[in-house]
Amino acid sequence: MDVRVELRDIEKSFGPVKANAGISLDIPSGSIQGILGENGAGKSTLMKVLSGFIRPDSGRILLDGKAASIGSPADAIRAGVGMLHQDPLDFPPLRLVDDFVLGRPGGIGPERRSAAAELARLAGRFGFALDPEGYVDALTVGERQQLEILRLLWIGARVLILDEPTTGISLPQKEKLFATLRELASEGMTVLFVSHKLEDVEALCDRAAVLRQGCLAGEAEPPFSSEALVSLMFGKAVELAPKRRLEPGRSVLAAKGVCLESPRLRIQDLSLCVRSGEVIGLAGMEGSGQALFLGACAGLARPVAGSFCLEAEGLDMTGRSHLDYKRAGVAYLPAARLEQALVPGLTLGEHFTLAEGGRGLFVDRKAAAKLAEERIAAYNIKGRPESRIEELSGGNQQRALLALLTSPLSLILVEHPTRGLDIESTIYIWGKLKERCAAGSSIVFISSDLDEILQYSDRVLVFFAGRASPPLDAASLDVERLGGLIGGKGWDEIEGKAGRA
Amino acid sequence: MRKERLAKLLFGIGALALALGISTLVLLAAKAPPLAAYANIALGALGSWDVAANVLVSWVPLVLATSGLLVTFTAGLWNIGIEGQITLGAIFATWALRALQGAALPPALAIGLAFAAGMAGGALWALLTGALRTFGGVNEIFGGLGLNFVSTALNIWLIFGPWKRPGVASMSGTVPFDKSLWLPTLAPGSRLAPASLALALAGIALVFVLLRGSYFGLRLKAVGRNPRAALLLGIPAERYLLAAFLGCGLLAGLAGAVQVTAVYHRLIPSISSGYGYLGLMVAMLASNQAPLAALVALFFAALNVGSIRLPIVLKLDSSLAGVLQGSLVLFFLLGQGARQRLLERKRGGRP
Amino acid sequence: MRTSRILAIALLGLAIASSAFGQSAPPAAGSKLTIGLVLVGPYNDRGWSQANYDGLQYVKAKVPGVDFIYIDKANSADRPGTTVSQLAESLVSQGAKMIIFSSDDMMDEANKFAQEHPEIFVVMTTGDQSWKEGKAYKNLPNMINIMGKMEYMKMVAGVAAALTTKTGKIGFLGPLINDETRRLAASAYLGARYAWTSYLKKDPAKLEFKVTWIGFWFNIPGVTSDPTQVADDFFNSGYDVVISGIDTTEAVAEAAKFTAQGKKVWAIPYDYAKAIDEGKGVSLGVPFFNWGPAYAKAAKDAMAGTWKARFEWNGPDWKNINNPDTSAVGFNKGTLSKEASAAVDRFVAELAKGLNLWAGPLNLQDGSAYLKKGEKASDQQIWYLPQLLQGMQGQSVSK
Amino acid sequence: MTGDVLIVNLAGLLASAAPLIFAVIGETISERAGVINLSMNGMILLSAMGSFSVALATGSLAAGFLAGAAIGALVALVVAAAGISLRQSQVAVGFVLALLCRDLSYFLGNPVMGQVGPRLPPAPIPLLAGLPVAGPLLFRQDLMTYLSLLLVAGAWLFLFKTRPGLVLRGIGEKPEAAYARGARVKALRYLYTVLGGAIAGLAGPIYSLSVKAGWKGSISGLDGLGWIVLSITIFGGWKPFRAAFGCYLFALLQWLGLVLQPLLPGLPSQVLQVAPFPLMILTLLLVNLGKAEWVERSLATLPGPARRRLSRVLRALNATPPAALGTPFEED
Repeated sequence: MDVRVELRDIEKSFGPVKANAGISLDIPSGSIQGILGENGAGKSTLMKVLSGFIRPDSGRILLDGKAASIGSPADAIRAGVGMLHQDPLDFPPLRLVDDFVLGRPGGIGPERRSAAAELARLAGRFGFALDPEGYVDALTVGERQQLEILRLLWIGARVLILDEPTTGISLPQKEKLFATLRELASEGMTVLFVSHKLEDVEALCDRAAVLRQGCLAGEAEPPFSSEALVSLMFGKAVELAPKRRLEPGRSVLAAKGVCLESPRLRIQDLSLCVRSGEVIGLAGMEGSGQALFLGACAGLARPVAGSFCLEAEGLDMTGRSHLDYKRAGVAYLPAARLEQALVPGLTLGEHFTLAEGGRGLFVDRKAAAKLAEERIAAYNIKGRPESRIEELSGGNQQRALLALLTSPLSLILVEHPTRGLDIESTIYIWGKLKERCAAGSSIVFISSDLDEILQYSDRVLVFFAGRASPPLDAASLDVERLGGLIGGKGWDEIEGKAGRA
Repeated sequence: MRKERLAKLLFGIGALALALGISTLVLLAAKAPPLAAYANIALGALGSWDVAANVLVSWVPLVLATSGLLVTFTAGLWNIGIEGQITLGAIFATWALRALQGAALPPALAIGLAFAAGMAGGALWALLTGALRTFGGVNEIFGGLGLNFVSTALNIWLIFGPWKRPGVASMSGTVPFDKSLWLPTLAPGSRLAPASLALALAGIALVFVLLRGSYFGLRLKAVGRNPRAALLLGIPAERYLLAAFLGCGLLAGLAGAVQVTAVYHRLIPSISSGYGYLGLMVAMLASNQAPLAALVALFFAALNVGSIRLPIVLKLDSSLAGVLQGSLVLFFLLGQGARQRLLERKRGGRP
Repeated sequence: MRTSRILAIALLGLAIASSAFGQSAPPAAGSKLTIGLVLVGPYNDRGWSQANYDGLQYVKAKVPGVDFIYIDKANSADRPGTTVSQLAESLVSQGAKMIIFSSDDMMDEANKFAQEHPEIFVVMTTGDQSWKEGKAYKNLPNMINIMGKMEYMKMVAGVAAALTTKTGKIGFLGPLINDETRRLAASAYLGARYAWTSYLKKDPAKLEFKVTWIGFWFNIPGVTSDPTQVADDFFNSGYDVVISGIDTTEAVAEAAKFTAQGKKVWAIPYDYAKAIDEGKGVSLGVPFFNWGPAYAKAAKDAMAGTWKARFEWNGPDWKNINNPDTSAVGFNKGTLSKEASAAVDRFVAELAKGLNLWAGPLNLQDGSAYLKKGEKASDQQIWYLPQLLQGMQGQSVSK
Repeated sequence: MTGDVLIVNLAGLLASAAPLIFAVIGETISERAGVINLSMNGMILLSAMGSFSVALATGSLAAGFLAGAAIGALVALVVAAAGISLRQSQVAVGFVLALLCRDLSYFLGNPVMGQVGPRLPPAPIPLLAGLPVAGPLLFRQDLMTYLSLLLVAGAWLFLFKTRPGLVLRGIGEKPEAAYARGARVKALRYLYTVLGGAIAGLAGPIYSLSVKAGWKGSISGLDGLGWIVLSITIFGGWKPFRAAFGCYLFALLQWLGLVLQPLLPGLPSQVLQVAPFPLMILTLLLVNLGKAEWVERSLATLPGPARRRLSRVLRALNATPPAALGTPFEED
């Protein structure tokens, strides 16, 4: 089972961008290799090269000292390299056993029965509770990861790549995952663990490699020094902006006894009062109900029961459409920027024109151009009014999204404000959001990054399987406690407290 | 930018050359003289003032249908149901003229009302497709296709049933309207009604201006490219989709009304004449650009009218015109794809 | 101001000129004549259109100096945006001096064309606008109507069907419902009933004659009924002879299919003399049009200057109904039993001697009197038959 | 109508639906792989004409049927190349081909207009044909009708009971996942589009060499069938048996139209002919209602148990199209 992985001078460019600029890395068999780096450092490209998704411009991959020609995922599978993608690449409408079988070479018949037995056996071995005849779309992200790991083992993976596997899974699931990985490594499996979370790498890995701007910035072995890793990742230690306290103002949004339903989830009796100028973070593993609730606050989902009122309960918005909410000063920024929030094919300038609206039949081109120039300058967007939105980088798209917000706004709802952004953009985006707060807007945001939640929120709502905690003072929380709540630990205490209050 | 436009033009010419190549092969396969065939099509379309006027007669409803389709294409809709919308426009216009025939209205007013009725009919049918799409989740391609069949049946039923001629229900359609209700032409023998020409020009111009410089056009574009983002940008996407259907239906209905008042002067079984489907091809070939669409429509109309000479002079089937049109659009699409792939390769792949 | 006055004068002059021309037929064409033929379907459809096309081939062969050109598929589905009069003008621009509009659905366009082109000889096949006694009469001096008395041959078809059927059930595959199709279906019924009662001496009540309309001259999927299904339904339901009244030959094809399965069924196609080739062994025969002689006569009139607006409803040449030079309609016998063949001959002979089946007492389908006892139907009564006849099943009027 | 007559008529429906079944199953396979082939209407005409010409020239039915499949495959190949390799809109290319192939068939078919060609003979199955009810219904058909029945079962088995079928569904559902598991998505999409095209292409010869033997150009009565095929594919929810049900329902309604003609003289004859289309729209409406936002909104106002029951019904009806239908996929 033991495979030593050697990467030699891997180079890959996308147009003018060098994603991998000659990376060499040796990974001994039976070890867990952490791959660290901020977004855009080249981690994903390197892993996609190893797993056959991307053909490198030059460079070689050696498995056990022998040159491996990996030109496609099929080659990678044959060579024993399996990759667990951040969004599990599985088939939601299929049954588990069918998903399990799909892609495993064999005869005409899928041999479902033996596959189901094998799935049950493997699941039992690692203590996973997976029903072979259930449907994939009924699983949590963590369970889908488990299924995928079992599948990769079954088809004979000897090198396992995991891309940001701890995003969106519960703490117990994470612990289970780590235990599984350690067990696999002890059996000789070579594990590549890609993450930007220091604590995960520190907790799990036997060694860590840090990428920066397409190059290998350095390697480290336990005991890891966080400061050293951070400086390798970013080149310098990052100063976070000091946290500033705001005096709570009047009520902006009052949710009372809200019940929400989706095919997979029910939220019961949630109440929240958002006050002017405050920032509320919604924490929880992905799919726990926070996104559903955030959508409902914008009129994008309709509550089954309960009410939403804006402006100190003066304006009952229950059941109104998003456009009504928008008119009342509520803005919603989804996580999938290009898919949900921006219009590919339209220019930056046209976006501003659209967002600003306008009277009359025809667009005043001069005014529109002026507006665009102003906003581009104000938000430091790298792009021109006539640049198409999809040509901008992710960070600039997010800036553009903020620049598109109209004024004044009473409430800004943001999904994952900084997901996929580098640290500089992150700080910039939060700076702009805080400016909005200072101007009187309130912010409710979702993040799977606990640090971001703790750093920027005044109060925090934790979601767990559709259950929502009462608002918690961010100052009373730390990473451990919050992580515990997200994973379903410590709920008795907070609910008891809320009951007393 | 300029270079890009030049490349586009070159690819367009290439598509035309390939289409001519295919049709030439088809002609050779049928043992027909290609050059003579093309010459006859050209003569048939441009050989005299009369045939040129006939080309314009055919151009009017085609360009009206196409301009409607530009609106729905902008909204990202495949309004294949436009055939039915034209038919309903014709039916409504006929209904209005039948109702007004006896009344002592000035003919201009009666015709005007017929146009209005036709537009209403087309809009009604389009809104039906639109409602199915926006409120029922029925893809407009399939809703539209179904409604096309329904409209054809409705049309034939009216012609052979309630609106049949006294005694003789006939394929030749309903009783022709009184001559006073025909859209006036330039001269007695001519088929070209200046008013219909004006309507067509107004239609395409309106669509051009609307899509190019108006808030409506910009919002429609946003809805077409990303309805979810449009909603978050404050655009009521559903309402805009319906508006696009409405706009297309109005223009398609007008095309149907023109067929009734200016071309056939009665309701006939295949009143839509396939202009809807042809319009879809024109809109594709014109890449949604209104002025270009008007030109392409003119070319297509010329092919249709010019090909009349094929059976007369060469004893050839005139479906050659359709082969030429179809292969032109096909090669245009293939060429466009090839060009994009080439550009990508030049840029060195996508990140 | 000036231009409008000139225009007005010009229009006036044109009006006077056209009305002056309007009083008489066009001048003689002389020794050369190009005829333009406007066909509704494909020229080689082995049906209605080809019968017309072949008619002009006949004229070209028989009348010196005549040539012809054609345009087929003259309908707005096949030729988007064109009108029939426009197509006719294209023929004129290629030298045609005489235009034949060969389908009922061209009536309005033919009228328009005849009015606008008084210098052109116009033939409108199937039309009745030059019939002084007709309902649609229009005074068009350059227009001749030509039609064949297919009624007789449909009667013959009825006789062949009645003598052949073992079940006493005859199906009629009808296109759409109008005067022409009604009278042809009724004629087939009259022939069948006559043979049934007079030759076979059977009870007329035991003869079933059912008309099923498909809704058009040919199949349009999703809009009309499927003639294949109609024929199948007839054969499956015990109708063993199907008389076709549509432009295509599904009835024959289906009869062949059922025969191959060992069933004894037959069909009778329509329009085109060679249509029986499509169903060897299952076609009892085909009632067909022979347009040649009538078209030749019109051509000669046009050349000699003897053109006179008229309505021709030409019968068969009773001496030989299949004479290509004299008979307007004919019946090509197909696979007939000896008795049936003899009955057909006998029937034709009786018709030649003056047998008239369009004679009272005859009731319409709803029971109202059509012809009193002893009354003989006038041409108008036959041409404009308002309903099917009593004893026939099927829709009389389209709803 | 006696039982016997009913049975033979139903047997006739099986035969008249056979070409539709080939076309619908072919389209279903193609769409399951993620490629929508909108060219059906013209393709069926072209393959009907082409196969008739070939059968006429060679005197061989087999050659005719092969030609039909080849034409279907070729047209599908153009759709595949444009959609998969050149990343053009599959709908656009398919639509253009629908018109182009129709005109091409009219132009090239002129020499064989109205000619009498070979016709597929009935092939009663010995012994079985003598069975009561089942005999006349099922076992006195022709070869292609038998094959149409086998095709439905075969397609179902392949799609849902085999390993390649699983992969086929995978590439239409989530091509990136299938690719990650080693499937050559592009190649397989080409394969299944062309295969689906070849199967659908057989609809042409089944018409021109069997059900509607012969070729009559624009009056062949085939123009429009392709659009009907596409409608039935949707109606069938990408499931072979449901698709076959759609084909039979269509044939049945057509037949009812003429059976009921004398019984319901007040009913316009067109009503039942076009009945399948409103029905198709209604089905689409029903299967999509569960997804529509306004339904969700109004459902939300209902009391709990009723709401849950209703939404369960809507979800059961829901036939979700392959998630990646009509979208191109890039392997790198």
